[in-house]
Amino acid sequence: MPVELAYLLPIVPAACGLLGLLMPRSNRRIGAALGVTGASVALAVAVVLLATFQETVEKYFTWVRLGSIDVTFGVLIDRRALFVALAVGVVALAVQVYSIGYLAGDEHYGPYAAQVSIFTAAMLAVVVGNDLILVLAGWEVMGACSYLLIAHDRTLPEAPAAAVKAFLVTRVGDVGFLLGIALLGVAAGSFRISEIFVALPGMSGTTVTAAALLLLAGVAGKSAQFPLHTWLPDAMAGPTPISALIHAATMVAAGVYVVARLFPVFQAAPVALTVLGVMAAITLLLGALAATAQDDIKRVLAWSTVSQLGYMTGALAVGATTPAIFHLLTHAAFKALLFLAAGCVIHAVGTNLMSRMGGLRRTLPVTFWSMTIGLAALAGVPPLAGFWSKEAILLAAEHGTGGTAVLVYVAGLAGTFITAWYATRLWLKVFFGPGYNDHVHAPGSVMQAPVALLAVPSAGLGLGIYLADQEIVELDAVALLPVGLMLLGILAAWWGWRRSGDPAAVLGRMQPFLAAAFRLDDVQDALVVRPFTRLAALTRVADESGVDGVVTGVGTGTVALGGSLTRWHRSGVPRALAGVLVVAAASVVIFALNGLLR
Amino acid sequence: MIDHIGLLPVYLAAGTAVLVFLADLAVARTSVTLAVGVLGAVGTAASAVAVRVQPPHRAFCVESGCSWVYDRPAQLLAVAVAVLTAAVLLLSAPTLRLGQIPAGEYAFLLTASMTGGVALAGARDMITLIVALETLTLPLYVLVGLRRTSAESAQAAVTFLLTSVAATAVTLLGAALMYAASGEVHLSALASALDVSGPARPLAGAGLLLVVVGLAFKVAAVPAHAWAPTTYDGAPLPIAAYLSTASKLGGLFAIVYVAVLGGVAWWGVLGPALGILAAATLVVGTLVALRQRRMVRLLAWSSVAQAGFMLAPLSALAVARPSGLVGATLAYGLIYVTVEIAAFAGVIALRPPGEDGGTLTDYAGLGRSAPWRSGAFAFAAIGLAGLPPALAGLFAKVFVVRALVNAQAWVVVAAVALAAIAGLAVYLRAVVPLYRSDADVPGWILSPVSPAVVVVLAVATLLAIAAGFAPQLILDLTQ
Amino acid sequence: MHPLIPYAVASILFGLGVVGVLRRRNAILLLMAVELMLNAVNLVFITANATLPKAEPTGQIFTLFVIVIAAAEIGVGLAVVLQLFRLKAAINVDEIPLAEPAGEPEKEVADAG
Amino acid sequence: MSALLTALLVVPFAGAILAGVLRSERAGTYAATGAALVTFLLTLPLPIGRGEGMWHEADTAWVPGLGLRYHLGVDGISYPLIVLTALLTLLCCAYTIWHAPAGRPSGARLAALLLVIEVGLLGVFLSLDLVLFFIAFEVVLLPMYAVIAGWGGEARQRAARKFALYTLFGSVLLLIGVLGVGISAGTFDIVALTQNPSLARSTQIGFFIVLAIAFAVKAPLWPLHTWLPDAHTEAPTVGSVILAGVLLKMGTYGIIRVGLGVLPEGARAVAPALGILAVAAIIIGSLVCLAQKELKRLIAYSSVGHMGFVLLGVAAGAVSGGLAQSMGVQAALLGNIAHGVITGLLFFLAGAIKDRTHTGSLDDLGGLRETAPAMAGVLGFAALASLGLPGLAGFWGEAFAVVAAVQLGGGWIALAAIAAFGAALTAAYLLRLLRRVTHGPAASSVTGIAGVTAAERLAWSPLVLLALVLGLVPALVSGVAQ
Repeated sequence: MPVELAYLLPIVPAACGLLGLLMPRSNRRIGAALGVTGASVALAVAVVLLATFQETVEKYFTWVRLGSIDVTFGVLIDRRALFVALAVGVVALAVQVYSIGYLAGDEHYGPYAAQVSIFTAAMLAVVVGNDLILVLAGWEVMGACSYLLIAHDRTLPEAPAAAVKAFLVTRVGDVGFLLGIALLGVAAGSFRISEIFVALPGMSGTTVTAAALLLLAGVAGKSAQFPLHTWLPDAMAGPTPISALIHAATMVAAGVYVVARLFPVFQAAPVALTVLGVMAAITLLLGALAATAQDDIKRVLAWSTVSQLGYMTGALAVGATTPAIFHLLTHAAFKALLFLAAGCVIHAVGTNLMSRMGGLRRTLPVTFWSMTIGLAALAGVPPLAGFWSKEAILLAAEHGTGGTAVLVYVAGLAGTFITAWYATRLWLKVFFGPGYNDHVHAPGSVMQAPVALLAVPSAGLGLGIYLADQEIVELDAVALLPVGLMLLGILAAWWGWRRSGDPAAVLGRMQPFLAAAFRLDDVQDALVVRPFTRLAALTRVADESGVDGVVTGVGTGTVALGGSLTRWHRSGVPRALAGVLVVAAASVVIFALNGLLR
Repeated sequence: MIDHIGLLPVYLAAGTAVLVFLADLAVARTSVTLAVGVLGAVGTAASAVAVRVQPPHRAFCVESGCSWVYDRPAQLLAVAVAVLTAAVLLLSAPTLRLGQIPAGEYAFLLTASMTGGVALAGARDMITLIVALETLTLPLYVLVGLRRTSAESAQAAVTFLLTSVAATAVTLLGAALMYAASGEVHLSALASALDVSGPARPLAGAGLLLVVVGLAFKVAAVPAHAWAPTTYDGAPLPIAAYLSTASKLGGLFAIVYVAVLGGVAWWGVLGPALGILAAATLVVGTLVALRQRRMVRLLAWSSVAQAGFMLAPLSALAVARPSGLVGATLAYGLIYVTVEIAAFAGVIALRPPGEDGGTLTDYAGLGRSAPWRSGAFAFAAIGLAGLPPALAGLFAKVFVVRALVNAQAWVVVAAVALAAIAGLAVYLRAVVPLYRSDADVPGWILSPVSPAVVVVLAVATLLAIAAGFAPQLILDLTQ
Repeated sequence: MHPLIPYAVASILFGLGVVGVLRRRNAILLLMAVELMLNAVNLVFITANATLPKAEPTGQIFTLFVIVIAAAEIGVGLAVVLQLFRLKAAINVDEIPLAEPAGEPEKEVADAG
Repeated sequence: MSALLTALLVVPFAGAILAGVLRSERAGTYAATGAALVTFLLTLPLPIGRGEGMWHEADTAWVPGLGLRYHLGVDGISYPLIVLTALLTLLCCAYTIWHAPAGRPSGARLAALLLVIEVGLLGVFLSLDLVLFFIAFEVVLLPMYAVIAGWGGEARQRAARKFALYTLFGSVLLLIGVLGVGISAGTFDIVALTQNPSLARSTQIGFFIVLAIAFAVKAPLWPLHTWLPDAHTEAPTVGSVILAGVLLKMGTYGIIRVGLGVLPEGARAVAPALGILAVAAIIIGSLVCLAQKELKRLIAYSSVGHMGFVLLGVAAGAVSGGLAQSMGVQAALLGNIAHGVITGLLFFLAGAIKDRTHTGSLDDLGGLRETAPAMAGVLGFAALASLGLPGLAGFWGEAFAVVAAVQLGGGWIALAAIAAFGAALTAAYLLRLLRRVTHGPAASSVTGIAGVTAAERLAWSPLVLLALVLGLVPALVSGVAQ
């Protein structure tokens, strides 16, 4: 099985996407066909490669030579890359299929499916790319696709703003990412990841640290880490399948993945790892707390995504790359499941607000059960997927040394409690209690099937991997601590629900503050957005009346000077004569004096 | 003994004047008179071309030098003046047909002036030079005033006359001081004789400078420029054309002769002095032209600025090889007269016969009703601005700037640059109205253009185009 | 002997001419002033010719030409001035404007120079 | 082959004359388009038989007295620009067949002027003699003035005059510069001067500054840019396309070919200042765009920013040396071409929108994707390409201008960082543009507007395609340059 097969991973979906954009938007069938083909081919290839290759392989060719540096286009595949590629393929396929039903009756479906395909290609390029420039390309194309897809829904007035916000915040992070790549590439004389690892020992400490920190900026943007996390909740304005694919399973995980892939660089820069750890802890708790107070079901899931990403980055911060990727995969499974299921719920009741839901367990049985599994996995109920990966991370943090490890561990433990709490809250509020919704139209099978299918990995993935490789988690007594916290969380939520219908009531006056996620949006608005708009306005005035004013001034000045000279010539003939004679006399006098002084 | 071959062009020019006079007496018909004049002028030009210049013919020689040398520059000026005179005579045809101006006197005076120009070409001593210049100028007093019914015409004549005589007085005083200091009048002798020491030295220098300042009047350079707009605007259009081409060219050659041939010892002083004059001329001419509303006045002021371009290279006399500088000056002069005569021909073609230049707004919208004439005029104006597609004008500017950069005369370069930029604005003022798409129809009926004018316009334009593609020819002539 | 006196006279004459040209408003008198200047020039030529060691009478010849030029200028000049007088019944040179009559204030567009 | 070079100048010139004299409007535009087509086809075989250095040359004496030679040549630096020029002129001429500006002088005249401009542009990109270069540089001036003044918007006279005089200011400096260089070096031959730059360092610095200012006016480099927004806002669609697409490139090409090639020492010495100004241009241009309210004006100012990236690359290339071999210069060339394609497309779109809605104000536009989805789609594509999305043409020039600056280390890294941040600002204003124009509910101005016409599809699709192809295969440009 030739390794060149890996080229197909990004190329096929990309081709399908570009083709889809050219297709007449009226024809839904072609669009759907192209979309599904792209995703399924990618999935198939991933499976085949996974079955074929155990070791790390690189294949590439020169893309373009700029100055002394070759930019290459190629693939660098190892088990980790292939697993993530697999996850991407699965989720992408699920989403493509699900969207056929979810976007029935949307005349803009064609471009939508094409954009999803391009996104898939970009993500796969990031996963298997061998060259940082290629990674950067995929990285930014993902951002663009997410922008287009968030803005897809024409009926939502906030959609365009959310899309712009998502793109800009991540783009600000990408500034760092580009500079980091440039530093590494220049220092190594090549952008190939393998070359950079080779050259790493030779680089100066400051270069590596700077590069790592700059890369972290990009990671924070993409993976919604504090302080660049603000775009993710708003991004929920996009269609639910998009939230599932991009803003839960894949793109947001890209940051985590890239850190894992470039981990040697970060190992060489302990400062960066510390920063990452602090960032992770803050993000983890911030997301979890914000999730507790939401009423919009998608926002609960969005904030929980932020918090789960905090777990992953935390794992990376303590050097546990495998657990991080482990959690990435399980999270991809159950979070995709949760979003798609939430989509079914929303589709069924026609609202996002949990306060308008309830008692849906009878009307939506499939959704109910799959969602139960998903939430349990999120909360970390053994033996579901989330339990294993979270255990792995917490154990790694516990065994880890240094303040960072402690920080991550404590935050992680607190996280488990809160996670379980808000997961239970969501579960109870949506599926139990009094039913508001009398006329519930159940989702079609194209929507049900992916959800049901995703339930399988959400349940079994963790156990499967554990059985496959025991070292990944050494279960011991300490492992019981998170489980206990988790149970506490569930009970607390249940108690609160019994007491007053909404566990969030205990938050009391804190609730709106948490719901607004500590008002960080307003802070960002006040510290970044408004100053820049004001600066821009100022610059424009300065440029148009200042710089241009000089130019126009020169013009008017010249004309005015001409005017005064004209007036000076408006007198009679004697002035003309005077001109000649005075100059003549002057010259004579000058010479006469000149002569006398000799 | 006298070399009459070398004097042939002068004889023919003078003969033309006499013939025109007789023709007017014999058959008092405008067309005949003009025809004789044109033929004579062309004959003069032909002879001027025919007479060999290598080695040059010399005449009236004494031990301190020759009063008449027919060399390459002399040939240039003689041919140019003769051809320009022929052109002006053709341009005058529609005006004269109206009968308000006596064709006989007109043609006679013009050819007499031509004689002065041709005589000036070979003049190599102060006496001949000044007398020739006066011969070139005197008939013009009358010609300017020939629009008998028009007060502007008379005023123009008086302005011209008074400024001219004052300038002549200054020139003569200069010549007198130089003679008093050195006892020489021949330029070749003055070259060394002006390098006197002792109390006479300031006399020599002052004299030379006075001569140059006086001659500046002829090219309408600052400080003797103020007469030009009034005179051009009051004079009949063809005479304005003659003043701004033939007469200006004569003045330029006179300055070159005196400054370069005679003033060798004083280049160190003359250079800066001419530089100041040129810079002032460029700035004043261009800026005032920016505010003119009458076509001929705009052209007049811009021709003041053009004089500045011509004089600019001479400012480097002390520091660079004079042949290169003079070459640049003369090359610019030749291209300038070609384009300027085309511009005036365009104005005449676009205006009713006998009318003056009118205001800029009188030309509004002519671009569509008379595309060819307007196109030719626009081409000429662009040539004066010195931009493609009129490559000739561009090359003229390149010659001048190259000479100055070569001499590293950065101050003058700056003046030239600024004048070139503002100059574009000036000529756009003249051209843009023609192509105003929102223009209302002109207040007068566009008359059919006389074939004589068409000939001049066409020939001048073609010459300009040719010069644009083969500027080397001009350079060869002026080396 | 040093020809101080004739040169002094010449310069005085020329100075008078200049002053006349600058002060006079009557075209005829203006021409006369110019005549003064030309005569000063002649005086310089003659004196120089007399004092210079050289033999040939160049200065005197020049003088003759100057006289001729002056005559011609005056002749034509008077004709031109008369012409002006016929048309305007005035020969005051102050009334001859050098610039075009100030028309309506034109709307100049400022432009980069 | 050398005859081919001359043909590249003769064909469009002949076409211009033909189109100018033909009585019939239709025949004129068709003749012009035909000439443009032939010119474009003539550019294609140029790479045949290419080698190191100049691929083909034509060299005969023209004005020995000036040392001016008719010396043409094409190599990898100039070839992409030549093709781009021919292509854009062809598209614009074809565009005038269907979209003759209403109530204006005939479209045939417009096409003729476009061809004259093409002659000048090709002359600039082909000429290997300093004086010839200057003359070609001048040829463009008045035709462009006529295009703006004859077919422009409300304040066209003022804008056109500003354009003419401001750029003439640059040209005069260029004349002084080239004459100075040629005289002190003893030859005007660019190739000879590039092979052995004989001038003393101080001389080089002096003349480079003069030439840099001259080219900076054309490029335009902040703060010499203010003629650009006015000219663009008033110019007709095709005028804007040519202006942004290739006319500005004369400046950047000149500074690479003449500045870096002939005066390497001077360039290296002045490079830091150039780099700082370039970065200032990026930031200021983007900020002004953020506050801009007029569609075409915004795109015009975006050119200031993008040219900033190009000049940053040039500055980096000047320091590292090695002309076309240096990453900076290659980034500059890539950016040049990309900007030509993308901004050309953007101006086509802006023109199409203004023609339909009769307004360019962002406040009156909105919801374009509701009423004209195809146009909105292309606009979105162009905007993404313009903000440097990888995989599209804009990416390479900007990213690698930054990388080239990082490569120099030291203070250049700071410049690179600011420039990279400028890229984020670029995204900001382009997304703002998209949000104002395409998103949201359909504004009254865009309701019921016509969709994309066949002519527009014809004119746009090559540019869209090129933006994508150059993004995927940048070696098309940087490959030939090496």
